[in-house]
Amino acid sequence: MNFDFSDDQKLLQEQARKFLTDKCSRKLVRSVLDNNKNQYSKELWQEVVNMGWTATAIPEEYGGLGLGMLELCVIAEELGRSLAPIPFSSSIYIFAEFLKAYGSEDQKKQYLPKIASGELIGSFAFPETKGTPRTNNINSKVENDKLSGKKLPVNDGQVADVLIVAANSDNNQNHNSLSLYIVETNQAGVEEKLLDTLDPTRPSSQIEFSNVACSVLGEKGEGWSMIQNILNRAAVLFAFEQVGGAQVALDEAKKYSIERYAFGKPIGSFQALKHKMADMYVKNELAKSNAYYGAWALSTDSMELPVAAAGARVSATEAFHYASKENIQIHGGVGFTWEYDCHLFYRRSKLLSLNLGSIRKWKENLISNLEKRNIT
Amino acid sequence: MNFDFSDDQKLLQEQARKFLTDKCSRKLVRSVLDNNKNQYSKELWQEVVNMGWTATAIPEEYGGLGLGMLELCVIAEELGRSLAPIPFSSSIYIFAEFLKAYGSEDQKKQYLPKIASGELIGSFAFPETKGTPRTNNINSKVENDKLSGKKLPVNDGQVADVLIVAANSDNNQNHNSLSLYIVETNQAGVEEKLLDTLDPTRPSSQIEFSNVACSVLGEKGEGWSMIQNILNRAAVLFAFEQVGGAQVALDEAKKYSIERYAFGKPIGSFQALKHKMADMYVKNELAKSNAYYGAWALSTDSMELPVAAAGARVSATEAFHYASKENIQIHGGVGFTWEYDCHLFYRRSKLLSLNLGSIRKWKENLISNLEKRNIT
Amino acid sequence: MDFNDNEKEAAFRAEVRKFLDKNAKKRTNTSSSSANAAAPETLRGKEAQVKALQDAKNWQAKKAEAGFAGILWPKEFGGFGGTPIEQVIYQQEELNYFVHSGYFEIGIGMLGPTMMVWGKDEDKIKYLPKMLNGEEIWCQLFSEPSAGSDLAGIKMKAEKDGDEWVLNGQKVWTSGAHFADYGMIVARSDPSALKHKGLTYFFLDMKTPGIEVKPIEQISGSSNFNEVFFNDVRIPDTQRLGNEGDGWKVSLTTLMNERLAVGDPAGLDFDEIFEITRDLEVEDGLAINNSEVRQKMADWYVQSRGLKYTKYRSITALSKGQTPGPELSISKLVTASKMQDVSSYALDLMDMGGYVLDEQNAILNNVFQNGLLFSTAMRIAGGTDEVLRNIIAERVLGLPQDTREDKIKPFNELPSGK
Amino acid sequence: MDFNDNEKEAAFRAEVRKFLDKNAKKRTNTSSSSANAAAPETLRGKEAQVKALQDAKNWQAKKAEAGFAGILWPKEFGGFGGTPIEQVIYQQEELNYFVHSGYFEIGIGMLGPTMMVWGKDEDKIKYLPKMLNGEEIWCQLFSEPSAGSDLAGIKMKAEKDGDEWVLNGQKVWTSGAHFADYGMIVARSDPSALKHKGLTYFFLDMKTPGIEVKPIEQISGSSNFNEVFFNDVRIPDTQRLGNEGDGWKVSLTTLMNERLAVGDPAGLDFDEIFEITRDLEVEDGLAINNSEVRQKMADWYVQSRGLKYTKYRSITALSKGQTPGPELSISKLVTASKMQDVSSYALDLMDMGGYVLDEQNAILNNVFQNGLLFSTAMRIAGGTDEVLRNIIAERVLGLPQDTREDKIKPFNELPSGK
Repeated sequence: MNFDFSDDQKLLQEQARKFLTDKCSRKLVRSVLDNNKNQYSKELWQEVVNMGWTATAIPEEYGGLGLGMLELCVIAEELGRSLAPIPFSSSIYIFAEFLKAYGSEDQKKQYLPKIASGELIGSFAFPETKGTPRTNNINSKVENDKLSGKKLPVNDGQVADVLIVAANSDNNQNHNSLSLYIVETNQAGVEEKLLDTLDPTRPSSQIEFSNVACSVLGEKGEGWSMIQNILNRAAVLFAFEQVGGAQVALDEAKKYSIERYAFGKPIGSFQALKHKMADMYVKNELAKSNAYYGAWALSTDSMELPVAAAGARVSATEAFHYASKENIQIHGGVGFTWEYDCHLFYRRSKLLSLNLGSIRKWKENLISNLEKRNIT
Repeated sequence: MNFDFSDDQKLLQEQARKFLTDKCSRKLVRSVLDNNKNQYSKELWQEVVNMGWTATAIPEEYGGLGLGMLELCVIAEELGRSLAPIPFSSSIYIFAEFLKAYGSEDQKKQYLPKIASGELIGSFAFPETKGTPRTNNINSKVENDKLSGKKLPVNDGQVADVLIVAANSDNNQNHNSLSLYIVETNQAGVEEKLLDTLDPTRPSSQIEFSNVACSVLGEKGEGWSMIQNILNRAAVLFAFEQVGGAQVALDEAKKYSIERYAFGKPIGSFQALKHKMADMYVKNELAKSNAYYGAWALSTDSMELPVAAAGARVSATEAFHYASKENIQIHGGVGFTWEYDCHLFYRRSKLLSLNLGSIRKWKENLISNLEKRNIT
Repeated sequence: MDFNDNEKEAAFRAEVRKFLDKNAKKRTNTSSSSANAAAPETLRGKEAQVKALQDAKNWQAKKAEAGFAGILWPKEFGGFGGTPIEQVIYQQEELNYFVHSGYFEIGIGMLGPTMMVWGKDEDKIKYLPKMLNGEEIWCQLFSEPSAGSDLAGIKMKAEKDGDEWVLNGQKVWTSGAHFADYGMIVARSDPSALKHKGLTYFFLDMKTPGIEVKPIEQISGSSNFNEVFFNDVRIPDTQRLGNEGDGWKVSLTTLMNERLAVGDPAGLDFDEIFEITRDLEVEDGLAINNSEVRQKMADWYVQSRGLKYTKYRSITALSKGQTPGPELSISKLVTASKMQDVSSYALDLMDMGGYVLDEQNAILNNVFQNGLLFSTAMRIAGGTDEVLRNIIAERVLGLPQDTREDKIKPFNELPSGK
Repeated sequence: MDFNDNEKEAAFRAEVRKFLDKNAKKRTNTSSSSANAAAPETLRGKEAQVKALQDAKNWQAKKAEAGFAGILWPKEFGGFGGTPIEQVIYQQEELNYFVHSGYFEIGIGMLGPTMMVWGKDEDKIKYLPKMLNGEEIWCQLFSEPSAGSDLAGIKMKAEKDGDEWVLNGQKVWTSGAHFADYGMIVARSDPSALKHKGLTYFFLDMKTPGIEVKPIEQISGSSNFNEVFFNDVRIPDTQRLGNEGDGWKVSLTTLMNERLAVGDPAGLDFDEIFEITRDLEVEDGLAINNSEVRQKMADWYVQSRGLKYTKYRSITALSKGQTPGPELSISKLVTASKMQDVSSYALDLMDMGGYVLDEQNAILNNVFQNGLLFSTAMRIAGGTDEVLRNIIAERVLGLPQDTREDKIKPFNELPSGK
């Protein structure tokens, strides 16, 4: 039994933590929070690119480092801890994974090296309305090889150079034939509008397409299953970000509760808060363990991935939600002020929990995949 | 605003509490618990009959006292507090209400006076299998005016002289034509078998019918809606029993936590237990308020009854479940011994919560009735 | 068991309605107003705030003229000399109109009664009428950075200098300090005394030199509260209420009146979430047809209505001249977490788009997105969840207090941390 | 990241399997066995109990002969001299066979090691071999009516009388006292000392006159625990372990070994409830097709597997020679409440018939009905939910202990209540 990261991976973690403590201060996070016209921290992005993180899991033949998904998990946890305000998840966990899995040789050559080098930022444009994306509420479509439609929210849409867009394909208006298209945003007919959201440190946009050029990704009509697969892969990485965030939320609650006194003693000595933090700890440990299992399934391309990813996602979403909201509660009055950092975690928690689809949807995924597994 | 019982009703409550403190000791409850061949406490039943409680809400013309449903609510709360091991709910909340609502003049005359005087005990035989009773799993049927089928569990079935039985009617095998029949148990072809259950202080039986005489109650084919209506009415009364039980569970937890010391102080001074009891209190108060609303709807025959009854039922079920399980927890080691009384409440809580259908089903009832109300 | 007023109450209600109909504009839709309540006032912009305050003052003056400004105040101070149930009836009715009395609640509800008990006659005559008619607004300067849940942990220094007191320190969470004309304040006059014994209570003019008010920015974007800094603020000893060292006792008069001053917790509830389940699609169709959604809705319905009927029970008690029950202590405790849970769940139903705040696209005017943020404050301000559970456990259930070393040692020997 | 043994572990596992295959009968279906685990042993009837004990003793003798009885014990006492990971591997493998080692766990896991540290050489030689081979069973006499969560609150009197000690008082929650040959006991030798300072530790023969064992009937119908009464029980001073007044220190040796002695919490879990959702009908058809049921299943799956993978992480730590993490403290905390919730929910799915215990009709051998009762004990025995949360908060997270007056006052001056 070696259900742990390797020594090399642990070294990477240590370096990453040190690096981000240094380069991704709360001041830097707040520079995006307070002015989300900044959209993301360009300095940090450049530093992260310089560290090679964007190249981590991209094969060497496409300009990457050719490391495994476990290394990416390690980085994800640290990015989650530091609340990094950069479009890493959109470009690396999602866009690059779509390309790696379904891109043609030409598409891979065209995009992956620039994604790895940070020259290009990618993202994914999927939902069009509030509510769960379903076959009947995706109306974007491709006619005569031109895409039209309106997507929102597109996380990191305002900084994305290239997008994967889910749309109805041209040869079939049947809604079961969702297809994926690669679309460059630097062309006429693409209009972006920055949205107000709950987490301005990771902004999102509305993007409208009017007859724009696009190239199909993978098989036409296979969009749903490709999306499901990539969301499963991304879910494990998101889970590590969530686990990272949840751990820091607990750490900060703990620290504050030891330093803060009321009724002549540290508030951390009151059972109500102690037990709350014990509950945070339990949820965090379970989430971490479920995330590890997801990492194993992801890194070994196991058949277990759909179940493992959903389990990791559900557990991590719950842990981060609980830790970030109760961290505010433990801070008391200062907890809900703009000045203290508690809300940064609370905002990020909700963003991450919705970004790949809500916890309800992932619970549903988990059970349907368990049913499938039981049948086979 | 006078959202409270009247002074007369409060006097009744006071008398009932005093009476049951006196007549329904824990020792008496345990005499049925420890030997459920006793089936119920005949002494207590006789005392309760002598007090006129069985006659409370039965019209004077049928030998009752002709008081209102609010008086019955008051009595129900006290029976719940004292864990009375008698078939009061089956005979009065359910059987008598069926007769009052749907009985023919002859049927009322035949049964209600004897129910009021306690001579006869009635009950209701509905489910036939584990899982929610549905149109497709009620197989009892009446052919040529004779009933055949197997029912379980029938609460108080072993002591019931007369039953309302849900069965498919003879003129129509269509499962949507469920009908209700009155069946006397003192006839050949009725076989009862006492079941082991979680709450031996309120025993249940399996009852098998083989071609037995029966008389139809109300309209043939209208069984489902009659059942729904009577279950709604009974739900309010059950809610009062549950609220009563929940309050005593909290009282006993409180008492123990003040008397019991650990680490040099009463365990009731530890925040973890204090907050647990505060939560019990909150649930109990909400349940009580919802039960009051149910009582109002019941006593005024309001259109609100289906919503009010479901709300009362859901709230009371939750409160009693929580109070009875955490009462054990607060008692620590002695809490899960046979010797202490905590388990009596825990058992009764689960019995009452399942007896009229699970909380899931009542939540579903609540929402469908809210939807209906919104449409009209 | 009925929901009707008794005769005296019905007459009073009719009188109130007559006054309101004549002088204020009636709301048409109460549900949307409750949804908007979660969007805090200060989001409305500076100019609108100034106008709202002036409107409120005009309204308050009218109320005072008609005798409705202080239902519970004795007639000698311009009050109605009424009963708690009449207070409730007035509030119920006023809620149906587009008027706002929130600015005056702390003054009329808590500080006025404190002045009545502890003030000198000339001060009562000087201050109470203007407090009542809205001409002068009062704020309550109690909480401090180190005195939140532990309210007696006040550090604000009050040092006597001849006939004056010099105040130094900081207050925080002061509602309305930025528009208040006067304030009541508790400060520590003897740090070597026991915690609850070394306090003294004063009132003061908020324009006294040395007072600086700074709004606190909340995560919901609003600033309902202020920090108030005191630098050598000098006030005459005549503005002391109660004896030196009796500040805690005087504070209790203020706090005991809190119950009646605090209104309903604002905000979104069952009705709002139930509404959106009939529009939003989840994985298998309309949310309201999904059984998990339905079960959750039932939970919140039961909580929401349970609180409503608990309130009916309290009002009944008031109507009979009894002390109201536990309503207030459980109401905020349940409501705040419910709001947080409902908000979070609503966003989950909106799925990938749930975090968007854009006005054109968001549902019910962003009530759930705002609620997610606002509810965090609600679980803390005015007594944290934990404090409320303690209050229920100790005051309602009579469970023993924990050992309190801070009650037996001199204040300046207690460890105090951050 | 993989789930395989390293080379040394694989070799050990092969050796264990060989031994087990040769000497014991393999289980075929692990899922139903775990379901049965919730039905407590003592439900099986007297005769079956006697047979089970004898079977276990025979098995223990075989294990001792093969060297597997005490994996962690040093070779000099007949142990295997192994590592914690080898202990885990042995336990994992043994679980697949129809054998039972539970009777000896407390002795070999906790009391033996205490004897090794604190006992005299002649006693080690006399007692340890028979403890190991199952010939003599030991029990642990620590808890008392007034010393449960507060374990040091022991009142059992130990009074010195020449070369003997006289014990008077009561122990409780003593597993196996009714079949144990020997016991280890802590008693209060100096009530005027501080709580943790006035204790002394002994071992004794359970047949010593004056000892009376009474089984405790639990609500689940089983009697896993006993009350043990001591009336003028005289034991020689030679049976003292550690110095007079050092009883707490010696107890800590016993308790520190608890972690490794305690196995998996028995019981029903996700798999059992998932199984029945595919058979039971709820209001709209098969339970598994109902979305509320599905969401609940997901919650329990994630908890259940989260615990499993947490255990994998602990085993990994052991395998690397590190101290295992927090596994034990969170495992029982989560498992006990999960069992209670799963049981209660399963009965809800069975609806009106859920409370029936009849064997022919009930589902999965009444596992959920039993679980509803048994889980109440599980949340308390071996550390209540509250104690476990304290342990996590203080020992894992390093949060400050609450003020403990009972640590600074003489024991006989502490209030003690009921």
